[in-house]
Amino acid sequence: MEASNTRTQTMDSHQAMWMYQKMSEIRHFEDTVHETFSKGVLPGFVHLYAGEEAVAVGVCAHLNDKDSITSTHRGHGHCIAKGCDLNGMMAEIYGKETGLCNGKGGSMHIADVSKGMLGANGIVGGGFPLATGAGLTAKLQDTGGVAVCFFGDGANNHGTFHEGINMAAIWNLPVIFVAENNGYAEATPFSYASSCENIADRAASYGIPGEIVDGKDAMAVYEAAERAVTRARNGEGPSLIECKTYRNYGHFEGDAQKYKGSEEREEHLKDKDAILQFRQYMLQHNLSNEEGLNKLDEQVKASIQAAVEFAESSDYPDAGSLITDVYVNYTNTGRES
Amino acid sequence: MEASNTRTQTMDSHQAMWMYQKMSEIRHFEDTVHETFSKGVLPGFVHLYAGEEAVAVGVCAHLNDKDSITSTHRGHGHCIAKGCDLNGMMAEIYGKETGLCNGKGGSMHIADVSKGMLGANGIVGGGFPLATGAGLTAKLQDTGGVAVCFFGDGANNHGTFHEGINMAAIWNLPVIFVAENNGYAEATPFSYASSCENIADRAASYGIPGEIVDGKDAMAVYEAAERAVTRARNGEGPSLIECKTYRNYGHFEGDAQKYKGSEEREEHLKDKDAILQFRQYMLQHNLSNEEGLNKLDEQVKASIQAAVEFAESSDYPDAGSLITDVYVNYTNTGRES
Amino acid sequence: MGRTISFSDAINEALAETMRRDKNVILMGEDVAGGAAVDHLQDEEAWGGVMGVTQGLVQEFGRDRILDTPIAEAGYVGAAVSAAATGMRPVTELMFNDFIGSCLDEVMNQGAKLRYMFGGKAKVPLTIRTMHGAGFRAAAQHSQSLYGMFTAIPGLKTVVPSTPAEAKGLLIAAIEDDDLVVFFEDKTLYNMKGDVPEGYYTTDLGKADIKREGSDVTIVAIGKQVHTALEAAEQLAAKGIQAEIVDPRSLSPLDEDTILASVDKTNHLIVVDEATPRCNVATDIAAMVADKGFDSLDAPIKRITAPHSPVPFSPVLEDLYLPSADTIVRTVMELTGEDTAMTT
Amino acid sequence: MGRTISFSDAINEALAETMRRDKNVILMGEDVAGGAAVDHLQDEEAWGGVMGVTQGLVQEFGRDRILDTPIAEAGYVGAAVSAAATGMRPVTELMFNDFIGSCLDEVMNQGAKLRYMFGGKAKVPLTIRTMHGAGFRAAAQHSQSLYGMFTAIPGLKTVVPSTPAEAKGLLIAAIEDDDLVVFFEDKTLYNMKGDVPEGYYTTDLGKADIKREGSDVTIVAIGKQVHTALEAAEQLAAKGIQAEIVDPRSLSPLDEDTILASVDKTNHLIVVDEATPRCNVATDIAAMVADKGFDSLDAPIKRITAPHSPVPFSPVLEDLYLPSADTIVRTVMELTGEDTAMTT
Ligand SMILES: Cc1ncc(C[n+]2csc(CCOP(=O)(O)OP(=O)(O)O)c2C)c(N)n1
Ligand SMILES: Cc1ncc(C[n+]2csc(CCOP(=O)(O)OP(=O)(O)O)c2C)c(N)n1
Ligand SMILES: [Mg+2]
Ligand SMILES: [Mg+2]
Repeated sequence: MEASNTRTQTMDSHQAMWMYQKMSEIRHFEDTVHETFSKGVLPGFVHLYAGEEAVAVGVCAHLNDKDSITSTHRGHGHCIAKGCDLNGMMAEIYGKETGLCNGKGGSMHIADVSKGMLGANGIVGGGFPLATGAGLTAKLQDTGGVAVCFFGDGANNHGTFHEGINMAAIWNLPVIFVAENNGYAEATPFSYASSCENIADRAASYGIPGEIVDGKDAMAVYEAAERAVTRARNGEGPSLIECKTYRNYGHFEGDAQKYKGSEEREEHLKDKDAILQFRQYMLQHNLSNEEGLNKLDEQVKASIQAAVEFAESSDYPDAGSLITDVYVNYTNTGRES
Repeated sequence: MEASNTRTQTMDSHQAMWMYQKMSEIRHFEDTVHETFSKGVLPGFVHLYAGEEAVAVGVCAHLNDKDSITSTHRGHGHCIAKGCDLNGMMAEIYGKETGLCNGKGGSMHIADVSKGMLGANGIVGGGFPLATGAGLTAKLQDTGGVAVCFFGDGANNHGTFHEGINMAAIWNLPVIFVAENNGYAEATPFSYASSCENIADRAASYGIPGEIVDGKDAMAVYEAAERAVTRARNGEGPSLIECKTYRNYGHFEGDAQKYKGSEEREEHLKDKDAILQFRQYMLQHNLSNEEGLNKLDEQVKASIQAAVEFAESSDYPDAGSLITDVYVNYTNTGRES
Repeated sequence: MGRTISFSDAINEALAETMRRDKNVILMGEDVAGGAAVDHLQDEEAWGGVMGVTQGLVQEFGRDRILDTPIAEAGYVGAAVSAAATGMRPVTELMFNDFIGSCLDEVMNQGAKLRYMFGGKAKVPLTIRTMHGAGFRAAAQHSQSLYGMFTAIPGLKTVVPSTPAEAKGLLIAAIEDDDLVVFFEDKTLYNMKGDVPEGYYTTDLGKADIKREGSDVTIVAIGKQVHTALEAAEQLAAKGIQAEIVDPRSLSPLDEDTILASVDKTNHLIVVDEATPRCNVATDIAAMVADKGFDSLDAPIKRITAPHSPVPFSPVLEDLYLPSADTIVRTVMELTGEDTAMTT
Repeated sequence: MGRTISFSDAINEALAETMRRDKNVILMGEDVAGGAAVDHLQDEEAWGGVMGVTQGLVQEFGRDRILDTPIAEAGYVGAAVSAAATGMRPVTELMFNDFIGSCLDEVMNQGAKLRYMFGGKAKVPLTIRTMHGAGFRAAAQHSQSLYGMFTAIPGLKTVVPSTPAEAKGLLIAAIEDDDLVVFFEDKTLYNMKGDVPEGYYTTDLGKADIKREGSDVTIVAIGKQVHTALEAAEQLAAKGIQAEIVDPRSLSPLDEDTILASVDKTNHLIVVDEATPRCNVATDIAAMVADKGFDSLDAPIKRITAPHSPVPFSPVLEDLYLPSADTIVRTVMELTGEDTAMTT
């Protein structure tokens, strides 16, 4: 295991402001969805990323549109960090035709392939092989790109974890496996379901570096990701980074969260809050000031508000689209009467 | 990794004779099937266990009928070591109604559940969850039994390896995972397909002991299995034992084996031969003598010859059995005209 | 009788009844209890499944028999297959039937084939409970109805209940059955209330139920679509057309006789199924009747199904995706138009 | 024309042709080259697949494009899905279609649904080659014909060729197609010889082929069963019955028009498929005709399939398991008895 707590560098203000903005966007986006959902406006299952912002943002800070990411059922944060349009995201969650997937995918399937965001995924563990495949394309086409697989502590026990990482390792592919260990898979604790102490320990099975970082510390994630992305871009193969984090809300909207300890909850929602910590860091290192950050927060809030308005005022997809997009070059006539 | 080369004990003559007999049965059974297959008498895919005898026998020496084993496509050796009837096995390979599965299973599906032999398996990796389930029964019904999962180096990269072992570990089940690392999965070398140096190294991912033994050395396997079985029977949970071994024949009958090195082949078929080595060991430790072992070999040969005759003189299943045994309590009428 | 409980509670009761009678019955799945090994959690606070269907069972039966599993469908379904073959009688929960993609081998190649491959010398008394169905806004990977895929597999049985009382009786029968049974629960039916007898009873597998008698057209409908068909039947009755609604309840084995007898009476068949249209249960039933009931038929066999597409997320599209009473009425009118014109 | 090669070599040529034309075409699978990273192994000694179908490709295209994979079907099929979505055009080999149990999720929930879930903003130009079929004495887990399961899945196409020439043309078309195509190869056909054009050509997906014209009965047959049907047709011709043999070639999309036109001519339909009988391709085609071609039919639609059981190992049982020309002849005679009596 490599050491991960030695701060090797500070960050320039531009990068820090970008990270702060993205984290703030995620937080406000999710808080807003939470509220809207509780009013019964939003359809379906919604899994919120609030609390885990530092992970998606700390990693995606190193990526560009040529790089791919795979995501999970808890995908809004990854989308935002990878640069997906907020209006298109919100409209997708509302099931509107202006959504990123024209309303056909919904929260669990938001994607923007043009931005290298290969989709939230309703299947736990679905991302491992997909990230490996994106890494294969990068290698075979020599694009210089990398692929990142975000996955949960629950997914770490799925067979695809083993298959995907082993393949990335033997083929030395530019893939970074980022564990978001928030302590629970639904209501099941990580410590119960997993026979390892840390997910990063399992990296040894594949002969790749495994690093544990405080996933509430955006700088720690940023630095670990930098090492892994550099490694990958240099053709040195895959890495695994385990980010210890926490989700502020329940597994999905409607979860009473009785399985969570009240102390841990308190602690994570306050002292350990990723955005507060990063804000502190920026102020300490003069990367911005209170005023600048407050202003940014206001702008972010406004953009989320605008996204809600955009979504609400958009139309639902029209009936004809029910049977389009099933095939590229074959008309799906269906068979129903 | 625990040390495995310190010989802690010798064996009594009775146990040694049993082991020698089973190894000899396996070798002669497989050599006979090899010959018969090459004459075009036998149908289907046949995967021979010759060369790996010390593994199945060294492990099964510790098991009784209450203990279960799961096997692979290369299952004849496991069957014999677990006490399956040679006549019934041979007849099954011929597809006769006197076969252990009434001719319906064939080489890849020989089973005798009454002996705790839960079946050869045509699906690589199929055994991991099954062994875990048999271990679960043993634990819940408090039978005192253990379950053993034999698997190949190729199977070690399948997702079920990860899922099955993790579950056995978190539930502390009496399961022993025995890797038969013969260096190849079909024509693909272990070292190419696996990102670990040893399969046993992967035990660490599950917090269970992982031990490497010379799979050509029946005593080494016997002793490692004893540790693991004792552990399991004492409620201390699963173990993984990796046996480094070699298959004398091709992946299946018809394989030209060009991928094998000629030196390694030579070496394994001669000096490293498991049966020769064990014979040597028995003679050195006065567990038998030349005459006794030769006599045993002759008896074994005769029993295999008898099995062939039994199989050849048996009838094929009758037509009606085509559609029986699909369900327990529902007549399968089928729908064909 | 007279006692009204939900579909979800009926299933819960079926599990409790069988677990009380046979200590080899255990329940395995993701969060079937929930919060395993969380010290401060009281049993009554445990999830009891993602939809709360198994809530409370852990209080009575404890965590040794209500086993939370890792997210490892191949692992725990495979373990359940072999636990069944070695003497247990497990009920395992595949949370959404869509997740069969992670464990098809354990169901198709191991669980369903073991008995046959072993020449009848083994049995797999395993029940797999699983959620299916669209209408929950759960999108493409959580809304499929995949019983057709399972019905195609020899060696296992499939059951799709449409009412709380039947859900209970069929589930008890499934658990007590010595074969692998896959039991489908429509997530949008869980809150449906109905009269459910107390205590232990079974409803036979392989027997269809006539949910409404009628003489003009036979409508075979699966699961929730039984209710859509009943709604359509009311509208049709107002137009003087009497539809007979047949609910197969188990798809494998299929009660061919009841379906054929009904078609023999009505001379018209429509199959209503919300699954996708190809190589599925609606085609299966249609083909069976086009063979064995051909001479009874006065008109083409119509199938009302989902279109050949994944389930869309957008509520407006998902509503269109599902069969509707209107479509059924229109189809029946087209099919029997002449007959009824003559009748009235 | 005039050049005779095997079914297996025809597939090999299809792969070579497409790989020459498009460098994004790669081949992935277990031992598709064989002996990866074995120093002493010469390329020409490499397996080229468990049946030798891809033998020689590694010599021309090298190990970067003929990729041996670990035994990790979910891993490499999933990787192929996403490689396809990110710009490659992979051909991945699922050695036996029976192994779909290890990777159904990657095919059904990822590969086939991606385009729809993403609102049309992605495509998955992936071809999965896979072996199917009984008769090889390969027993229950290596002998299934599972194209029905795939045909049921919206978002992917299925192809089952019956001759070497078509295997080549259809495979090239499949690889060049921008959708996920699952391409089924009957392992017992690999040695079959036939005229195969040299060089590049495609055979359209979605077009059935009439393998024999006839006026008395339509026999739709899948894959190898086309040949069983042709054999039966010869016997029938000797009795004065002219069977028309329709080979759908692709099951999804299905060329309904050709089938319906044939039934309209012959008024009789038999579907011959060696897959199991329920919720499968034979029921699918029968149901389609019982709806859209009902008025053309003079008799029940018969299906000749395997029984509802796993594939037995014993050669005598396996031979009984498969449809036979005799069964077809007998069924046709029963079906058309009267008609032909009148005709002659
Ligand atoms: C294959 C599969 N099994 C089960 C589920 C149901 N499910 C959805 S999310 C979830 C928990 C995932 O936990 P984790 O990986 O830790 O991610 P987190 O929700 O904590 O972000 C489960 C069991 C699923 N979607 N897919
Ligand atoms: C899921 C699955 N994938 C692929 C195969 C085809 N196959 C049969 S045996 C084999 C190689 C197995 O190698 P290993 O596990 O090392 O066992 P060995 O043959 O060396 O004993 C393969 C790829 C299979 N039977 N099942
Ligand atoms: Mg988690
Ligand atoms: Mg091997």
